Amino acid sequence: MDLHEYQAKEIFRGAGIPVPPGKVATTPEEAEAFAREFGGMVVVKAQVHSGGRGKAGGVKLAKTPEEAREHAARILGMDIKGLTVHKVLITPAEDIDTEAYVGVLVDRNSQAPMFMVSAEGGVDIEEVAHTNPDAIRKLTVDPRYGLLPHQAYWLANALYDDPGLIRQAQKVMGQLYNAFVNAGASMAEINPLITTPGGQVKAIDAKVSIDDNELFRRPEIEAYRDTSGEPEAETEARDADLTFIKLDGDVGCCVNGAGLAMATMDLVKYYGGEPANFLDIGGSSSPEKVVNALKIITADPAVKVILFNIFGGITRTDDVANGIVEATRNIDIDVPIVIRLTGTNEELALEILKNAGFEAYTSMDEVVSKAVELANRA
Amino acid sequence: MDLHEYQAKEIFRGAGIPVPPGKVATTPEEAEAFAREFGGMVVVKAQVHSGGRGKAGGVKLAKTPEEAREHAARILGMDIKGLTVHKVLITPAEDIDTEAYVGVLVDRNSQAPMFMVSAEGGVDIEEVAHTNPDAIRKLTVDPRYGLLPHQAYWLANALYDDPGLIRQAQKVMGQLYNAFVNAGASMAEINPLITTPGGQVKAIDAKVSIDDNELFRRPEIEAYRDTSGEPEAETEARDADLTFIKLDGDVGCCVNGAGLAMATMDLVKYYGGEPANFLDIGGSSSPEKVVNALKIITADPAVKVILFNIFGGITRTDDVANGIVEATRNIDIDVPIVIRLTGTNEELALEILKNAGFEAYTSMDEVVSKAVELANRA
Amino acid sequence: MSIFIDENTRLVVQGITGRDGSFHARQMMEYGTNVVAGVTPGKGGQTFEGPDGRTVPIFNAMDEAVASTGANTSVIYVPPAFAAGAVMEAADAGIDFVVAITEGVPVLDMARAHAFARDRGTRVLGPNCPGLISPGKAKVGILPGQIVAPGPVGLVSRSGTLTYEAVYHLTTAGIGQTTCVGIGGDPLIGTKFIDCLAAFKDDPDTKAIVMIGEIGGTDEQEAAEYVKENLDLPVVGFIAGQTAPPGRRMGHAGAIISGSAGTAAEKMEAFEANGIQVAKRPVEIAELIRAALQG
Amino acid sequence: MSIFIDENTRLVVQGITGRDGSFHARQMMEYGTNVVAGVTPGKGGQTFEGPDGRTVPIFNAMDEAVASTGANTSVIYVPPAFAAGAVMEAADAGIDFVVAITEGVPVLDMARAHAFARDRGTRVLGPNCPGLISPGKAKVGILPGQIVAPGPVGLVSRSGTLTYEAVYHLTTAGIGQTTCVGIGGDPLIGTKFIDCLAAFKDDPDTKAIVMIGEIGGTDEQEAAEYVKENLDLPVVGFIAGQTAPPGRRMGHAGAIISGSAGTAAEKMEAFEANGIQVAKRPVEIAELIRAALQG
Repeated sequence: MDLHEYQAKEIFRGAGIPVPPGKVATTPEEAEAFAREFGGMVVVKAQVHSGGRGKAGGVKLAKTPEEAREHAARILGMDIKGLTVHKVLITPAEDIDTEAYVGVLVDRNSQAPMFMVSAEGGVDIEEVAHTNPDAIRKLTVDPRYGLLPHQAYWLANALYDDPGLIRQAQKVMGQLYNAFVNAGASMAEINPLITTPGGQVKAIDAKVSIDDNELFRRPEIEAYRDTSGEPEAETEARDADLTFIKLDGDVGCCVNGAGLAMATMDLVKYYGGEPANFLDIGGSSSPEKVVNALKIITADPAVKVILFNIFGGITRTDDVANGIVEATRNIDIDVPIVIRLTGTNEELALEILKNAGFEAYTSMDEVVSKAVELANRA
Repeated sequence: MDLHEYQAKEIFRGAGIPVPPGKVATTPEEAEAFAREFGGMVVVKAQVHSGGRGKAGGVKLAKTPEEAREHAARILGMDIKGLTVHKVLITPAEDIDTEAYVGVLVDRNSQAPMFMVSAEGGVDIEEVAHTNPDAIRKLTVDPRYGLLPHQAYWLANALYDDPGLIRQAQKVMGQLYNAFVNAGASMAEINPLITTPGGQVKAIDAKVSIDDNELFRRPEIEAYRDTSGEPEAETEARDADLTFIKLDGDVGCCVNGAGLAMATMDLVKYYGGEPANFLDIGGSSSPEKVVNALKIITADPAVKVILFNIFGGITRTDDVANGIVEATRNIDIDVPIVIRLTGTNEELALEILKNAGFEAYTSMDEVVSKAVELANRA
Repeated sequence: MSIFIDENTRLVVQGITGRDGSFHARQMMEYGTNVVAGVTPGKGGQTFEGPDGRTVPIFNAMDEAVASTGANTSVIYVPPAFAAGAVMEAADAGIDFVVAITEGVPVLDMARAHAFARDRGTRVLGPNCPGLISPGKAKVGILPGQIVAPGPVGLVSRSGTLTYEAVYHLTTAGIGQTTCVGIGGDPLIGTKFIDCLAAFKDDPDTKAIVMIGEIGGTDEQEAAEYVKENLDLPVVGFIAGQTAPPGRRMGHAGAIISGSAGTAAEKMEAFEANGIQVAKRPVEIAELIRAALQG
Repeated sequence: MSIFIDENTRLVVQGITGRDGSFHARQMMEYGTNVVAGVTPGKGGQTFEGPDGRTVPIFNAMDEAVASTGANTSVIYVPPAFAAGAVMEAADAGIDFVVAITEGVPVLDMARAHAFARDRGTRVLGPNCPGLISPGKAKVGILPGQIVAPGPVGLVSRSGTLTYEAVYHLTTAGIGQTTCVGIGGDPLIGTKFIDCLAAFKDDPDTKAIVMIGEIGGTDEQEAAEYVKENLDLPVVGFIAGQTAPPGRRMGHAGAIISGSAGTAAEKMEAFEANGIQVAKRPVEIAELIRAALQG
C-alpha cells in the first residue's frame, strides 16, 4: 500500500527524522490559511499515489497566501496519471544547498533490506542508476543485526564530506531504517534529502510503501488507506478479497491464479485483443467470489465479452461452474460470456455449463481466441 | 542496580505481563487505606534490596485493613540483612493453584541471555538447581533473533500441561524477554508465576537487576534508584565514582584496581586481620579521588588503620603520592596510614611520602602485615 | 530420480488440524507421500485421521515430532502471522527441507526466517508457493497429483495454476516429469530458479527443463545466465505478464514491474540470449520440449 | 614466540584522538608496537603525532584504515555507548583481532557484538580489559611495558593491576614472559581463559602458565578441567576475592558471587583437583613458577 507524502512524513517525524512542518488542505481557502500561518514562501504539493507529480504540474511554489490559494485551486481536482487529486500539502519552502537521495527497500537477492543512497538527489533514482550507477552506494542490512552505526556512517559518507553533515545524515539513516521496520514497509525513500545554507540536513519529500502483509498487525497504518483517488472497482475488489487491476481493453478476464491470469491477458493480446482487466479470483472459487468478480467486470462499460479461464487443481471445477451459473442468475449481463474450465471434475463442469447455455471450452487457446473474436465483432 | 519488587512490577506491567495491582505505602495508615481500597485479603511486602524477605518476617498476609496497618507498622523500619525497610507494597492476596519459576539472565558461557524455568516455583531456584537440576529447563536466546515463538512455547511447556495455561505462559515468556531487553536488565525473574483456580497465569513476585552500564541511556530507570536502605558511605562512593563496599573489619583499604583490591583484602585476612571495606579508586588516581576515598574510609568508626596499596602501571605513583599528601592535609585523620606504592616513578613517590612523614613500603606483603599489626594493636 | 522430495521424504504437516492443513494432509497421503507427523500446539497426543483408515500422530511442537518420527521435511499451512515462526521452528528442529505454503507472510518476517534457516543449513521453499511434486514418489504442498506423470522433464515455476497448465500439456503430450517445483510469487523466497536448476543438473533422470517465470525482479535473468554457463540440458522458458502495466502488483507480491526493471520483454530477451527457447503461449511449452527431447 | 600479537601485528587505534586513545597510542608506539592507523569519524585525513616525530594517519572509518594500511589488529578506546559498534566495525572491516579496552559497555550490546564477531571469525579480547603484551615484540592496550621481560611464562588474568603485581614479581625474579593477557572483568568477554590456554599450548616457547582468576562465574573451573585434559605444562593459579561477600559486585561487573556459585574457595578447589598449583598470596606466584620451571 502506497502512502501519501504527508502520511510518510508523519511516520518519518515519529522516527525523529528532521522533516519541515506541513498541513494538508482539501480546499483552496484552507491552503491560503495554512500558507498565511506558516508565513513566507510555501510549496503546494498534490497528494496522490503517483510519481511524476512535479512534471504534471502538481507541485508549485507560492510567494504569497493568495498565490497558494490559486495553486491549490488549480491542483485540487487535477488528474495525474488517472488519479484525481483530493488533497494538497502546504509546507514552507526551504533554502536548498544540495539534494541527495536516500532509500531503503526489500532486496530479493540478499533477502534483506537494502539501502541505496546517492549524492545526486532530487531526480529519479532509476535515471541515476541508468546513467551514472557509480553515483549510487548500496548496502545490504543484515536483518539479524539491523543497521549498524558504522554502516550508517558509510552511507552518510557517500553524500557529504563535511563531518557535521555526515553526522546528521548518519542519524537519519538509522532513523529511516527504524521507520522502515516499524512501519512494516517494503520501501521508504527520502528524495531529496537536502542541506540548507545553514548546514541543516532535512527530508523535504517522503515516499513509503507498506507491505500489505503487515497491515493486519498495524491498524494505525491501515487507517492511512486513501482510496479516493483509485478506480472504484479496485476498491470494491479489495473489499471482496479479489485482486483486480483495471486496464484499457475490452476483454473482461476472470482467472484463478495470478500467473495464469497474466498468461491469459498475454494470450488475449497474442490473438489481437486487449484485456480490460487483471482479475485473480484466488484458490477457493466460492459462488460469492464469482458473483463479486462478475459485478466488478460488468461495471466497466468498455467490456464487450467476459472470459473465464479456470484450471481446477485442488479446486473442483464443478463448484466453479455452479458458481458461474448461480452468479449469472442474479446479475443482468448483456455481453457474451465464454468459459474455459479444465482439471478436476471437468466433464461434470462442462455439462453444468452447457445445460445453462454457456459456451464452454477445455483449451485455453480456443477460449481466448473466441473471446477476442467476440470482442472485435461487437 | 537492583530494583524493588514494586518497580520491577511496573516494568512488567508495561510489557503486558499479568501482574496483580499494588500500591506502595510508607506509613501504616497508608497501608490500611490501600488495603481498604483493594478490599479482601492483602499481602504486605517489605520493599528492600535483599533476598529472604519472607524468612525475615517482611511479607505478611492481612485479613483486614486494620491487620494490614499492624503488619506495616511492624515491617516499616525493620532491618533485613543490614538494610532498613522504608516502603511496603500492598497487593491483593491471590488464590494459588500452582507456583512456577521463570527467570532470564545474561549467561557468560553462551554470551547471550538465558532463560531458566521450573515448575517448582516459589522457592529459591538455586535450591532447586542443587537438589533437582532436572526440574529446571534452560534455553539460550540468540541475541540476533530474540526469543522465538517456538522457544517460548518450549519453555511454557515445561511448566504446564494444559494448553490454555501453556498459551498464557508462552506469552509471558515473550513479554519477560522484551522487558529484560528494553530495561537493559542483567536479570529478570518471576517467582512465583502462579496459576489461579480460575485458570489464570499471574506474576505475583518480581525481581529485576539492571546492568549499571545501561543506566546512562535509561534515565527513567536510573530514577528508580533508591539509596535509602543502603549504607551512606556506598552512596557517597558511587557519587564520587568510586567502587566501595562496606565490610565488618577494621583495616580500611584503598587500592587501585578491583582485582588487586580483592587480593589486598585477602592478604589482610591471611595476616590475621579483617578488611573494613573494598575500595577501588580506579585507574586515574586524581588527588580529588584520593580525598573522597579517605573521607569515606575514615567515616567508618571501626577503621583502626588505613592501608594504601597502589601499583602504578600507566598511573604515575608520584601523582598518587602527591594526592595522598594533599588529601591528608585537608582531612583530620586520627588513625595510622600505611602506604605501599610501586611501579612507575616509585622512587620519586616514596621520597614524597617519606618527606611528608608517612610509612611507605614497596612490598604488598610487608605493608599488609604492618597494617594488620597496627589494627590489632590499636 | 527427482529433486528435494522422493520416497525417502518423511513429512511433518505444520498446522495439520487447520482447514487447509487437514485437507492437504489427506491429499498428500492419498498421493502416497509419507506423512509421519502433524504439529498443532495444544493438540499434542491427538491423532489425525487420514484416508483409508490411516492415522498420523499429532505433536505440540516440531522438536517432539522430529524426535519421535525421524521426520526430515515439513510443510507449513499455519496463518500468515505465525508462518515465519513455523519456518524457524522447523529449522531449529533439524528439518532439512521446509515448504511454506502460507500466503500473505510479512516480508520482513521472512527476511529473518530465511537468515535463520540459512544459519542452520535448512532449505526453504516458498513462502506463498504451491509446493512440489515428484510424480509417483511424493507430493508436498497443494499441486494436484492427477495432472502429473513420471518422466524426464524438470519443471520450475513462480506460478501455481499456470504451472498446472504447463504440466497438463506435458502430461497429455505423453511427457512426464522428474519433479515439478512451484517456487512461489513472493519477493523473498527461499529457493530460487537457480537452486532448482542446480538440483536438476545433478539429477541424471532430468533430460530437459521447463522454467516458468513472470514479471518482477531479476531471478529469471540470473537463471538464464546460469543455464548458459552450467547446463547442457535443453531448457524451455515462458514468462507471464507481457501485458502487465508498470508499478502495479499483479497478484503475487513479487510480480511487479518497478520502473523499467523486471519486464517480461527483458526476461524473454535474457532467455533467448542465453540459449533458452521461449514459448510464446503456454501450449508451446510442451511442443518445444517435445522437439528438444527428440532433437 | 608469543600469542595473539607479535612483530607482525599491524595495529589500528579506534578512538585515537580521544584522551585515553592518544595517550596509549603513544605508549604503544614507544614500546615498539607497529601502530599503522588511527580512526576517529570526522577526523579522517588528519595525522596523529606519535613519539620521536613519528606520525600515524587518521581515517574516518575502519574499512578505509584497513584498505590503506593492511591493518590486522585493532584496539578500542571509544566511549562505552559506541564500543560495541566499534567492535562490529572492526570485525566488518576484516580485522582478525580486536582488543576492547573500554570499561562500562552495556552487556547486551556486547552479546550482539560478540555474535557479530563470531559470525566473521574475529577474535575479541575484552571489553573492559587491560589488553596484552608480548614482551619485546608488541603491546596492545594499557599494560605497562616496563614491568615485563621476554621469557618462558604465559600469563592470563581477569584483573589489571593484580596482573602487574604478578608480572612484577616474575620479572624481578628473573622470569620473563611470552605473552601476558588481561582478559577483562566483564560478564561477557570475547576471549576466555581456555582460549588463552589453547593458544599457549600451541606456542613452543611457553614453558609454564600463570592463571589469575577472581570470584564470579565458572570460567576458572572450566579452565582447570581444560588444563588437566589438554596441557602438559605446569600451571600456577591464583584467585582474588576469598574474603568477598556474596551478592556484591566487587568492582568488575563479572566479579560477583551469586548464591553459592563462583566463590574463590570453589575455584581454588577446582584448581587443586586438576593439578594446578594454587598460590595463596600474589608473591607466591613467582615462587611456584620458579620451582615449576626448575622441576
